Amino acid sequence: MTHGKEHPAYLAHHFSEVEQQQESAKLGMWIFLLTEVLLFGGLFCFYTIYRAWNPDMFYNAHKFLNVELGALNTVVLISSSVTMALAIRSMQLNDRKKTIWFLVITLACAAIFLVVKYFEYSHKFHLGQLPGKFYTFTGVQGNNPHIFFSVYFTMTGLHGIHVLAGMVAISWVLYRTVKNNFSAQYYTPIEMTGLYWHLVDLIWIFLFPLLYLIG
Amino acid sequence: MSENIALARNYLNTPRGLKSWLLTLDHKRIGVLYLIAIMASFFLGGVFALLIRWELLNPGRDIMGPDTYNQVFTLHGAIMIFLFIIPSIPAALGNFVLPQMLGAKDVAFPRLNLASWYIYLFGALFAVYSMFSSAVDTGWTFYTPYSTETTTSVISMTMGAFILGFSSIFTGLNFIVTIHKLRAPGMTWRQLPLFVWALYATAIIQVLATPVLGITLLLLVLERVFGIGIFDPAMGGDPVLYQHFFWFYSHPAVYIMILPGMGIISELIAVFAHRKIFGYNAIAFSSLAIAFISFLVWGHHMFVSGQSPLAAMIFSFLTFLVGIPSGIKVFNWLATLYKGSISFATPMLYALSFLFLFTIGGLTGIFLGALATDVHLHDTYFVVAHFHYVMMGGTVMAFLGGIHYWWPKIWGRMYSEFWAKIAAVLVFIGFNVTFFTQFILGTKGMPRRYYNYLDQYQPLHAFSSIGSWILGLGFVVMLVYLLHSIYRGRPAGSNPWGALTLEWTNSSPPPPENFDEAPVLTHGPYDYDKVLVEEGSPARA
Amino acid sequence: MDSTGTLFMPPGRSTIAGEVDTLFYFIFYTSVVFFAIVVFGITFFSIRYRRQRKAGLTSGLAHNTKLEILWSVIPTILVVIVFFWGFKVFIKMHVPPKDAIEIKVTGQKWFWTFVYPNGSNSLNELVVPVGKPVKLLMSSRDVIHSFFVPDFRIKMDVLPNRYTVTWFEATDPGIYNLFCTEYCGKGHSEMLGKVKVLPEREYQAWLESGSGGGEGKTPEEFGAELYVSKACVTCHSVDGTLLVGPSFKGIFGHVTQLEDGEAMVDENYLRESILNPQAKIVAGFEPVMPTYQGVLNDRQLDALIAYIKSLKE
Amino acid sequence: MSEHSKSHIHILPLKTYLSVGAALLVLTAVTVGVSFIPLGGFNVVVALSIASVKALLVALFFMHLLYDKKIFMIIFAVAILFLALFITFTMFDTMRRGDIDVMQAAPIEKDAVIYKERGSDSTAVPSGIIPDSVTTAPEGH
Ligand code: HEA
Ligand code: HEA
Ligand code: HEC
Ligand code: CUA
Ligand SMILES: [Cu+2]
Repeated sequence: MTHGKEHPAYLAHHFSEVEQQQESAKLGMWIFLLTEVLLFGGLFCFYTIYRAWNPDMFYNAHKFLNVELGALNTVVLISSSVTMALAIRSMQLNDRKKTIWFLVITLACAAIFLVVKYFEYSHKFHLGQLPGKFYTFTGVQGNNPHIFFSVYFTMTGLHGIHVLAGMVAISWVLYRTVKNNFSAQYYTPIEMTGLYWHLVDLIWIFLFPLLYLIG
Repeated sequence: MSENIALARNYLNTPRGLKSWLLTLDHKRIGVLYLIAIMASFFLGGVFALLIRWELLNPGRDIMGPDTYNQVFTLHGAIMIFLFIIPSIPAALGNFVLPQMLGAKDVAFPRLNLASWYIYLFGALFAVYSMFSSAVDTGWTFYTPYSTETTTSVISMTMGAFILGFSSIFTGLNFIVTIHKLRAPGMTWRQLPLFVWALYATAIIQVLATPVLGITLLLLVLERVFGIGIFDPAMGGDPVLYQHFFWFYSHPAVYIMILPGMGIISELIAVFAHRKIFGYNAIAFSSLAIAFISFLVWGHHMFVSGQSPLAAMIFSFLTFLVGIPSGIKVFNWLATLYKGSISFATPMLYALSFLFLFTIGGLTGIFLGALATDVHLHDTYFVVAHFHYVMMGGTVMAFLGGIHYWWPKIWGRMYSEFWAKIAAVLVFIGFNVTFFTQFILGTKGMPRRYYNYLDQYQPLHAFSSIGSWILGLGFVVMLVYLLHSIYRGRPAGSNPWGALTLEWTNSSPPPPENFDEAPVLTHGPYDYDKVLVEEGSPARA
Repeated sequence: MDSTGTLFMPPGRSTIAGEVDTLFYFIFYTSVVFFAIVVFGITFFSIRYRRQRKAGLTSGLAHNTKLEILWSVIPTILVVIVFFWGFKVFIKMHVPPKDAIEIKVTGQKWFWTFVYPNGSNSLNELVVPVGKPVKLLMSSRDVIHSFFVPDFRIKMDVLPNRYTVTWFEATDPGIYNLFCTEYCGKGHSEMLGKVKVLPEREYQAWLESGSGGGEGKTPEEFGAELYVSKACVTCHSVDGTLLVGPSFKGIFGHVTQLEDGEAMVDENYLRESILNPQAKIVAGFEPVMPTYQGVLNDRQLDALIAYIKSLKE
Repeated sequence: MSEHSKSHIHILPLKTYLSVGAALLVLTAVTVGVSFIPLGGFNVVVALSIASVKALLVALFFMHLLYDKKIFMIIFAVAILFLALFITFTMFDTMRRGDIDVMQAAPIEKDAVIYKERGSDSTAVPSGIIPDSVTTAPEGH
């Protein structure tokens, strides 16, 4: 307003330029991602310390995770990251149709991820490989194997909640893309959702080897 | 609102109506909403404090049984920490002045700002709920395994604290982005008022440390519900690990409490000594240094917890390093008084009280940071006295100073200087009577969180309780004249203190959008050496 | 150290106390100096540079490199000294001498149990010889407690499912307070004990008596003693007040309300309540009373029962 | 905010995204493969190194860290740094508790209560004043 330039509808009153608004959003998003890293940080610390205390138990217990399903989920999530990135790229090129398609694929991948997780979880529930005091499985050698499953469920559980939240965010930007809210000039919400989604992927990239491969 | 103030269009009267307040996106209104919520929390926490002191007047039962006492000190601690002191300066005063100091129209994310207030209320609701269901009795630290086995409402209180954490994170995030992106054209980092620097350092701690509190409390809840076995020894867990997790947040949190206070003190001393601040760079930089080091000292709360001697050594060493930037600040403030023109208006009285009390509080931190002496002093009243000196004597004094300093800006009216001075003196005296005795109690071995105590401690406890009444009286006086001034105070004018930061270029109360045009900087925030001291100085007002 | 202690510290009665106090007072006087500088600065400047009636300009001085280095470096040197000093004494507190007497300490809600090398035990009263190092091997049965003897300047948390260690060497015979300093619930402030420091010979005699005692006393008197020394007092009053457990006042010969049913309080009931407390739970109380099986011998049991019997309304 | 042209839009070629995606998939295959080769302690090192490379690829390309303002990279680095400090400093304690006395290093009962109850079918024995643990010495690490 101060500049007397025309100001588009998406420019909030307290910013003077679109540029400033976009960069603020991005900065805010990155700081938010930082808090997410530290939120998961507590769980990584949990993992590291108990693994260092009971390496053998962790090793024995991790064999009960299904590497194939874990790997499948890794592939699914990585693919969804690619399509997410491409969705943004298409928007930058003003190709709204493609953006919509890529977002839909991303959403589908997220859903596949959760379905696979569902099967993994229900199999474990069935065997009594439950966290904490509900643990009734007897096949793991070593002290306190229930702790491994506590780690497994808290880490993948919190991650799963993030996937779910990501799906909500993606659906929302998808809806807004369909409603033609975005253009090559303004697509900040998609970009933010993308950043979030890549972080969710990034965390999984660590969870997969830590839990499934090396216990 | 009456007379001339009502005529001017300002953020208080435009637009009107309760709904416009509850849905406001204006940082000033959100600041005021926070202020109300925070003052309410402080008085609630204060009432619990008075109950504690009443019960401790004599050994044995005075007014409540041990269960109730344990709940009362837990609620006192939890309310004071999570509901009052952490949000106090940043969310209330910071919200109100930060954008104005930067010459901005608002914070970067106004909606997030309002959301954080509602999240605060929501968290407070949980905390209050846990007060009325079987109140928590774990102490504000929620140590396991006690917190996993007590039958009281630990879950609702920890969920409350968890939610309040998000409110704090969002405030911090908002401030960082605002400071980075919304400074007035031409305002460099070196021209930021020191309060802004302090808020910046605080915000960094808020976003880095609070998530860990979040996950800790979540794990605690999971421990209670599922027995996941991370913290509960019966389930194969390690209670000392809980302490690491808790203090990784809660030590940095003490600097979330003090840094904004230090920022206010920098403003007050410069304004009321009417003098260019001494060592601007040193003060700004030491805030960042404190913020960084504060992450690496948490283990000093655990010197006798059974942690390894190696860890104790490292934590003790780093603890001392925090003392140095704090000392640098204190000495720079002192030096700012040199060759100034010192006015003793109420805010300055609080600033000087801060210097006096924080120095005591900080220096007693050194006794606690030293390994051998902490073994004796840990979990005694010495610690209680230490942290009240830094929190009440430090942060709360700064907060009160800030309230009195910005009060005319917030409401457009002056409070009674006479009554304000009386209250300030009562608070100062009452505070020292209450808490200095506790240093002696502590060194003599009186443990904290004790409902009952040996007769030998009685005289000092009684003395301390008497102090708390003086303190309470001071606050009642303060409450009365402050509320009175909102309606009856004389109009304040835009810049009653002759201060140079940007918020004072606005009218009082400021217009809804702060600035029509982005302000043009004509001088730095502390160029008092270029401005004549005004004659009708506020000291005599 | 004189016997009343100094303004801040209680009298020191262990070999380490003197060292802790010296460090304490080193920090104390250093702090006093810094505090004095700050207060003097505030006062002097406030008077000297108070706002005058006439308008003027204030100083623009904003730097003084020499001063700034001074007030950064001096505190740094001081804290480094304090750190090393504190660490040295801390390590000394943590490494027990090889020849120390080892006593096992158990904390539980809300009393202490001590087991001596010869297998005898005591509750809430730690008996040690003077001038001999004593190592405490500690653990807890429930939540965290903390073992604190102010006169010895030692404190150590007592953790469930883990051992912690501390040690001391008492320098004077006498009786000293023992506190629990880690918050542990309702009885936290009642979790008090005593450390009884005896001359070597008396200590040996005490050990040999199997911590039994009670010679030459009536059963009621002996029972009253045990009521305190075996920690019944933490949970049971004799004046009708309800603590963690029911009061003993006038229970004998009456019918007590149980969680399921009721029972006549007679000798057998009392014996069962003490040896197998979980068998019958009094209505309105939690089943938290520990069993005294193996802790009380028959004579002591009889004495306690006699004592409870004597507590008429 | 001054450099209008640069930060405005930086569109990466399609090829970049696809090749980074392919690299990620290949690395996933590699890390799964390697995990079946017993390398002892090295398995951890290899798995974490590969994961770090993958994470870096995601951050640099998908999240545009390579092309965006430096500040975002700094924020990301700070997050990792503080996470590392948190874990390291906690381990200064948890790994070194036996320094003075090995008895302090390990828990007394290695197994949680849930296993004990399962072991014997008798109902919980009332706990006595003197725990069994006092008489049975623990085995240090
Ligand atoms: C606002 C909050 C606040 C602040 C700022 C501080 C500041 C400091 N605190 Fe405090 N502290 C608490 C709040 C705070 N603390 C709380 C709430 C607890 C208890 C929690 C609980 O258990 O419930 C606690 C407990 C606590 C402990 C644990 C005690 C125990 O339980 O055994 C320790 C131990 O090291 C400690 C140390 C310090 C130190 C070294 C500083 C330093 O930052 C102080 C630095 C300042 C100065 C040193 C003074 C100024 C300097 C000079 C004048 C220069 C000269 C200086 C030197 C020569 C060094 N604090
Ligand atoms: C910001 C933090 C803060 C503040 C400001 C205070 C303020 C006070 N505190 Fe608090 N305190 C803590 C944080 C704080 N405290 C914490 C964290 C603990 C540890 C808890 C734990 O162990 O878990 C603690 C513990 C604690 C104890 C130790 C309890 C124990 O260990 O057994 C004591 C004892 O004296 C005490 C006293 C006081 C007193 C007298 C005040 C006074 O300064 C209060 C002054 C305020 C008032 C007097 C209010 C005025 C109101 C009125 C007069 C009523 C008017 C009412 C209406 C109009 C509705 N506090
Ligand atoms: C940790 C607390 C605690 C200690 C220590 C303790 N008790 Fe108890 N006691 C209880 C509680 C709680 C009850 C009520 C629940 C129950 O019946 O088990 C109880 C019940 C009893 C009863 C039954 C009372 C009645 O009214 O029927 C007797 C008798 C008794 N205790 C004797 C003793 C004696 C003797 C000692 C010491 C040698 C002792 N207790 C130590 C907690 C304790
Ligand atoms: Cu045991 Cu406090
Ligand atoms: Cu601390």
